[in-house]
Amino acid sequence: MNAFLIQFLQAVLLIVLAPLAAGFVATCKARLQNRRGGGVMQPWRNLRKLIAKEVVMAEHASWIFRFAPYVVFTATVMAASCVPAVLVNTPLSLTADVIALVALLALARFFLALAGMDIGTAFGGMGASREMTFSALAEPAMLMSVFVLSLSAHSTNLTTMINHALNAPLVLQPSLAFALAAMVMIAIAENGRIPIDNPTTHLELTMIHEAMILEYSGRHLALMEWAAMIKLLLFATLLIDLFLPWGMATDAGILALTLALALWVAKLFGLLLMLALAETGLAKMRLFEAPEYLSGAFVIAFLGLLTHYMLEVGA
Amino acid sequence: MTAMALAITACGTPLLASAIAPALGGDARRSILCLLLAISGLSAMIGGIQGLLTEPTSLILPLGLPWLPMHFRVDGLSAFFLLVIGTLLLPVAIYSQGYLKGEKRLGALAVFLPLFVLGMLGVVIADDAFTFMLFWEMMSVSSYFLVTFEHERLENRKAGFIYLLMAHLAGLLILGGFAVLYAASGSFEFSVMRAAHLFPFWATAAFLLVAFGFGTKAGVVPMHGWLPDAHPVAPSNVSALMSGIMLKVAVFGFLRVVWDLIGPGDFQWWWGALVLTAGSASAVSGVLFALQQHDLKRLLAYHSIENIGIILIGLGLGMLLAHFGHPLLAALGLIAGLYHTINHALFKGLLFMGAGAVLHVTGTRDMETMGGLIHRMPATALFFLVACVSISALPPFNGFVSEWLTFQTALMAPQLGGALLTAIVPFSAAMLALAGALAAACFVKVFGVVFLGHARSEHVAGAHEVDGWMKLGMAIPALLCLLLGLLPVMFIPLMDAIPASLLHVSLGAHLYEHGWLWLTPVDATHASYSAPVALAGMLGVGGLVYWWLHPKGCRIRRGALWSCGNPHIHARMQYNATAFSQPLRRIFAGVLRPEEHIHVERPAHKLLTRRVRYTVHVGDPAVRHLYQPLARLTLGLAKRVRHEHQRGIHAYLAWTFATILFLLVAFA
Amino acid sequence: MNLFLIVLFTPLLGGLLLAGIRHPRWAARANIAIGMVTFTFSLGLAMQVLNARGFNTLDGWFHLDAYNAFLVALTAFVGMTTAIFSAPYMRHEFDAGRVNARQMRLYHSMFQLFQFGMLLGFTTNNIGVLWVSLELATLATVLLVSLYRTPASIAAAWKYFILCGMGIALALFGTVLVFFTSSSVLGHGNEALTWTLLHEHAGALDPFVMTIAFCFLMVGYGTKVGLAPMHAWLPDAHGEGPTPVSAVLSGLLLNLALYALVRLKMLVDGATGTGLAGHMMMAFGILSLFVAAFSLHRQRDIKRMFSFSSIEHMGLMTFAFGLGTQLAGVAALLHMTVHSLVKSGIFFTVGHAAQAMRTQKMSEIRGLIRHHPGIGWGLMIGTVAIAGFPPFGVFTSEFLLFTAALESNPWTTIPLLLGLLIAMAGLLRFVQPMVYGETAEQAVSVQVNMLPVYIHLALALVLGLSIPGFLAGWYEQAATLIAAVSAGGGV
Amino acid sequence: MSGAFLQQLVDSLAALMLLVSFALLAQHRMLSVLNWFAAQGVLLAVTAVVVAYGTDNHELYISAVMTFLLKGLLLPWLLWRVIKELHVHREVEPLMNMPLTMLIALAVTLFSFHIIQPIEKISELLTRDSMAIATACVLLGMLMMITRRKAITQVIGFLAVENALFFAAIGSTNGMPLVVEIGIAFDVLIAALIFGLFFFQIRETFDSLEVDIMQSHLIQEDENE
Repeated sequence: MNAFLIQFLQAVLLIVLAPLAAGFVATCKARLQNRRGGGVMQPWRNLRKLIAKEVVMAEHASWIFRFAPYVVFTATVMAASCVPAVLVNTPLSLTADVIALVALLALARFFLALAGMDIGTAFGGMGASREMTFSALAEPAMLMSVFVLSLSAHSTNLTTMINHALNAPLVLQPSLAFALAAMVMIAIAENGRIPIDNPTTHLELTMIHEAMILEYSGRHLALMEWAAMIKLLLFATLLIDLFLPWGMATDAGILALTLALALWVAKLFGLLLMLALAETGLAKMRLFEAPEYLSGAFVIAFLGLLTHYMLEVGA
Repeated sequence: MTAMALAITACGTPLLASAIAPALGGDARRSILCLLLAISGLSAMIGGIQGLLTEPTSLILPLGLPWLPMHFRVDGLSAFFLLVIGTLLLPVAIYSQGYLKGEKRLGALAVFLPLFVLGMLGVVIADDAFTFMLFWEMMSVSSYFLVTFEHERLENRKAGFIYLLMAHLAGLLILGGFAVLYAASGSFEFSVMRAAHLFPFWATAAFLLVAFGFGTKAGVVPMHGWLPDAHPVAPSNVSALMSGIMLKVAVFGFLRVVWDLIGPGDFQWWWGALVLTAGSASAVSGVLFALQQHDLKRLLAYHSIENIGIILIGLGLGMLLAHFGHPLLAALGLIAGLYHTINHALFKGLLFMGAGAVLHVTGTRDMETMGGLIHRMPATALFFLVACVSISALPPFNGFVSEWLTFQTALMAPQLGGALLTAIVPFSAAMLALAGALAAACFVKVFGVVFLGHARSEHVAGAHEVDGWMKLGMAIPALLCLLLGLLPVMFIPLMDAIPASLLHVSLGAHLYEHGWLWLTPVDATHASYSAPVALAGMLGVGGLVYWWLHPKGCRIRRGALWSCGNPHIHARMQYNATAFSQPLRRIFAGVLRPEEHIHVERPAHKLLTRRVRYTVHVGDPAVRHLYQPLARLTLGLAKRVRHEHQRGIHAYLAWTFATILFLLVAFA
Repeated sequence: MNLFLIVLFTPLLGGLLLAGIRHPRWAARANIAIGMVTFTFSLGLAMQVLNARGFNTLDGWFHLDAYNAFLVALTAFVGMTTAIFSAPYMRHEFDAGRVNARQMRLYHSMFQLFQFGMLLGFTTNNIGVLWVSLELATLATVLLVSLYRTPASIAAAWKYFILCGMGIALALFGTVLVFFTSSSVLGHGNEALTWTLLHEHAGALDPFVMTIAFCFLMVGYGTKVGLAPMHAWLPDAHGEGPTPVSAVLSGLLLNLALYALVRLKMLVDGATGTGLAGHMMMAFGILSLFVAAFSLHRQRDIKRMFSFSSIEHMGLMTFAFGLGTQLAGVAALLHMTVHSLVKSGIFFTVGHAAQAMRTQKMSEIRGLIRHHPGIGWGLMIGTVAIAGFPPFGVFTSEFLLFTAALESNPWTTIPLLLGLLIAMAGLLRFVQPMVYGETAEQAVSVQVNMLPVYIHLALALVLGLSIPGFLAGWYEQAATLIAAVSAGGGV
Repeated sequence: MSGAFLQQLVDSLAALMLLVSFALLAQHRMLSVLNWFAAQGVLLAVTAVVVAYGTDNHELYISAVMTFLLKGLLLPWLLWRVIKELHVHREVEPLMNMPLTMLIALAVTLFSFHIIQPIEKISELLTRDSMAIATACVLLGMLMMITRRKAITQVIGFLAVENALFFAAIGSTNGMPLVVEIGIAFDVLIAALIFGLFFFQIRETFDSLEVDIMQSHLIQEDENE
């Protein structure tokens, strides 16, 4: 029961913190570019405004268009709530292992793309096409890098994997380095950040994510945006869980939990700050360089896998 | 009734149908045909379930060769495939009742469709080589007549020709495999073949023969060239059966001979590797080529290749693990493959039925002319969407479960043999992931282009919803897709009889140690997945959000599209199928080798462009690099032989003369 | 015994009788009647033989055993159905003015004389007489092939005559050689040519002479079997003669030649005690299979194409007999039966098709199913059957042949497989466009009699699904008879 | 007469037979071909008589008479009439030039001797040596069929082969049983008649007895797919 409560709170925490995280990144970028920026709360304000607004929908947009935001949002939330943020051994982690997690995100993307196709403009189709193309390359790479870890942990269950990482003696595993690199690259791509996509652009020819939700408005748009933010936070948490889980609470004691919470937030700050720095430093790459980028990620992950077999298991 | 009795009923009813249906006329013929097929499907289904739950039962009919009567046997494996066949046959039969309405000349269909079904059922329950081959070839040849059903079209005839040719090749290879087993065991009966011990050489020979035989029939790369031509041109209810079941019968044959008759004991390490590689290749290339199609049914046919590949990945992993002595994991791989078999039967059947419905009302298979059908045919769209989600391996539907199991098998595989093998296993997993993701992309394209957006032509704009029979026919598999996705824990124990008989292990206990909600292949700390919880969670969250976001009196205003200020935007501006797949075409140009032509009309001045037409054609490398060269070679030799027959009588006399001299020299 | 006399002499007398009947229509009916009589009695005879397990009659001049008795029945049956088929067919030719009344008379009487030659050849116990009867059958068919008196038909008949004459001469020389060695064992009388005696004393014959003799016999009778490279006469003879003649040529005459070859092979095997003769036959079989298979891919004339298919199947049977095992024997005999049935059935259909489309050019035959479903489906099903698809008997025999080959000579299965595939492709590529699609415009409606076709296909179907016990017993008796000697041949 | 003498007699007849076969092969003019053919027939009859006398096998007398009538008189006469009717006295121009044909013929003869020699050891008949010659004659007859263009010469070649066979029968095995002999003779007769029939048909359809002209009607040019 206690565990279930914590699980619930943790999920809510993720959902609520997501806009703040996004806001934080935006503000950091603004500061780095010598702007004042909208402040950390700005995404929240946007969401509230959007939710209040009425919905304008393209004529002949079908029920898919109205249905998609809810699917996208719920799937993302479901995925997020399966990821242990503070407490390692959460009951829901039984529900979906890493693969299922990826699949849930894929489900969200599937409907996102359909929604893009539904309105029947060139932009929607273009966005959908590109989104699915890149994700088709990103997903295997993501799974590969996860496999590296799950192979050493002999499990795809997040809890088990974290425990394995926690209990494992601190040896330098080259495979982990590969996996981490790949995972980071994928995380950037999956969240449509620079250098793959620019969440703030509205330049028709370059946008991907924006192109699909171009026709959305009001609460639908809010849900879409929110889902995107949750996704960002989700990936950050995932990275933390898999690669630097130290300090996570293994039992549901208050002290451990608070400590874990504090550590988690700290790690988040670190990660997001790095993201902001990267986005400020880098320029968006041309559309057809993205495949090279992603296949690079895939190759790295696969190398990680091989090194795991050759160096760590084999030896 | 026992499983065997039901199976025989399932075989008998089609025979009856093919006997009496041609005699009748008009609607009576159609109704009888569909009714009998439905009965057959139903009894096959029940018989399958019974067979899975009970002990194997055998039957001997005094037919066939005098010293070799026909042996039939329903064991776990055949029972499972009975179930697969029945599960799709029943809805297809119902669907056909609507689909065949207004079909003028039903004659050939009424004869050969039941025979086709009979062939498949017979193969599954056959218990000796002769009976197996008899029904196998019956299946092939009757399906050939179904492929060439609309024989006025040249493409259909060509497709039929290649199809029957490859089917014959497959048949002969399989026959060769059986011949090897016969030579080793001295009997045609499976029971004896099963018992006989094979020398590695003969085992390998048999394996290669049947692997290529069944592989050809199942459309495994690179022998798949016939499949994308043959499946689309058949009537859609037939395509559903061909893609949904017939390919599975080939998988069954593979399991029966390699896993059952030869037996895991005789596996060589590279057999599994071979199957695994073939599977990965099929999975990826199948979906890659599917992405480039704009003929709806052809696209689906390519996806059959992909899914067969996925099934083979599972089986190949199983073979590897079985060889290296991990029967439990091998069983998991086997189960994964089998589970994907039934899943694919369901959603591919559903997809073809949906495509059939679209074809039925719009009269075209060309996606470029479709669009916006979700408004005209809402029910069809819904069922089609279910199938799309399932085949894209997305939770909470069934496709995901089987792919998830396959992933688990790959991940739990300990280090096997040398570096090559070690690399192959995770690589196949990666290929599986790639295939899954690409499939998702492809079905976004399909559903988006066919059902969403604006109609791209008038006759599509004037489409209407199909009748109740067809809807019902599509509803059943759609429902089953969801059920199999939600409650795998209920279904997988059913299949436990198969690994029990083939590998002498049982997953049983592990599967639901965490209760019926959680599917835990080996144990919960390894991995677990619970679709019900996930779905419940999503519904809960969704409900909350909806309730929260919909205050009273909030309404939705419909507005025009944003069109960059362009006053009028029309359907041609939408992304069509070709456009959607353009990025992937560009990325994988090395594999696909697209032939692109850009044709620009500039009547007046080279700056005044009136129209630019972009056409792209993606040929199948199997046809280009395997089929055509062989055909050329044969024709070349034929020409030479023919030339020899154009001589005068003296030449022929000289031949005889030379022959006798030669013989005398040789033997005296 | 007297049954046998009736069976043997009904065709002879019938032939003479028919030579006298002037009215074509009556002649046709008489022809059918004679065929029926022959067939009914041959059935009785077959039963007799089956129970008696083979006996000599007419003081050893004739020998009936499991092997030839069923061939007699088969011959009589196909002869009858062909007669039934030829009635409407030849009437159409007559009305179309291709043949006059005199030629009709010639046709009918020669038809029965041919039957006589066949039956004589199957039943005689004297390899000399065997040769004579084969020659007789050949001469009769030569006249039948040239029936139309068109340049092509005469040329074909000439080719047939010369090539087979040469071949048959070689066969005779082979027979002389056999006599040469046997006469030193059995004296200079008929005994030295009596098959049963030779069979008993096979061991005493000089192996070397028998080998050389078999070289000649192989080429000689091989020519009549239509084995490559002596097959050149066969397509033209089939292509230019009247269709009923093509049917009996493919369905029966080739069988007789192969029968003779096998009979003599049994002697040679007995003498040499090696599988040499068998290997020779296997080689010729495979060669013919391939020549035919490739030839099937480039044809213009429908009847020529199917005659090449006959060469292919003759090659298969020769190969099977060459294997010499019991299983192979059963396969070969079964194949002989179903091939005779199916192939003659196909030729019936082809005849009607050619009449309906007013041409034998395959490029001009289109849309048979549309034009006349009976003909169209008949041709399609027939092709499927002959290509070795179940549930027809050809499949069964090829199945057995395959396993037999793999048991004794595994590597031969590879060329077999290839050849069958190529041949099937060749057949289908031409048949499909003829059967399917829209009907060619020059098509005319003809009065057809598809009954014989359906009977033949139905029988082939029965043989494919379940072989009646007595027939199976028959095959086994015959196969053991054939294999018994060659079993010594270390196969 | 002593066996040895008969032996030599038969052998010399055999030698003559071989000679005649060569002569047949070497002829240019149609009529002389015919004459040599007739000579061959007579030679056969004589051989039959000699062998019959030597082995006092009375059946052989009958077949000797039969041979004389059929092959010595009837067939040549038939062919002679055909030639008269159809005016084909013209030179027959062979496919291969004479010297080459002769060389091949020699080679074939040697070959058959080489093959058949071992056989003859096993026979105790006084006539066994002739087997090799008979074989040679058969092959020479075939060679003639192959190298000649005219239908008639082909037929003569065919009949020459028959003669050689008959010679083999009587010469080396003291004759086949009478029934078989009669059967064979009967077949040959019918064959000859049919040949005769054909000549006229061929002549009236193709107004030539050139085999190749006739056969050209069977050559089907390919359509190219």
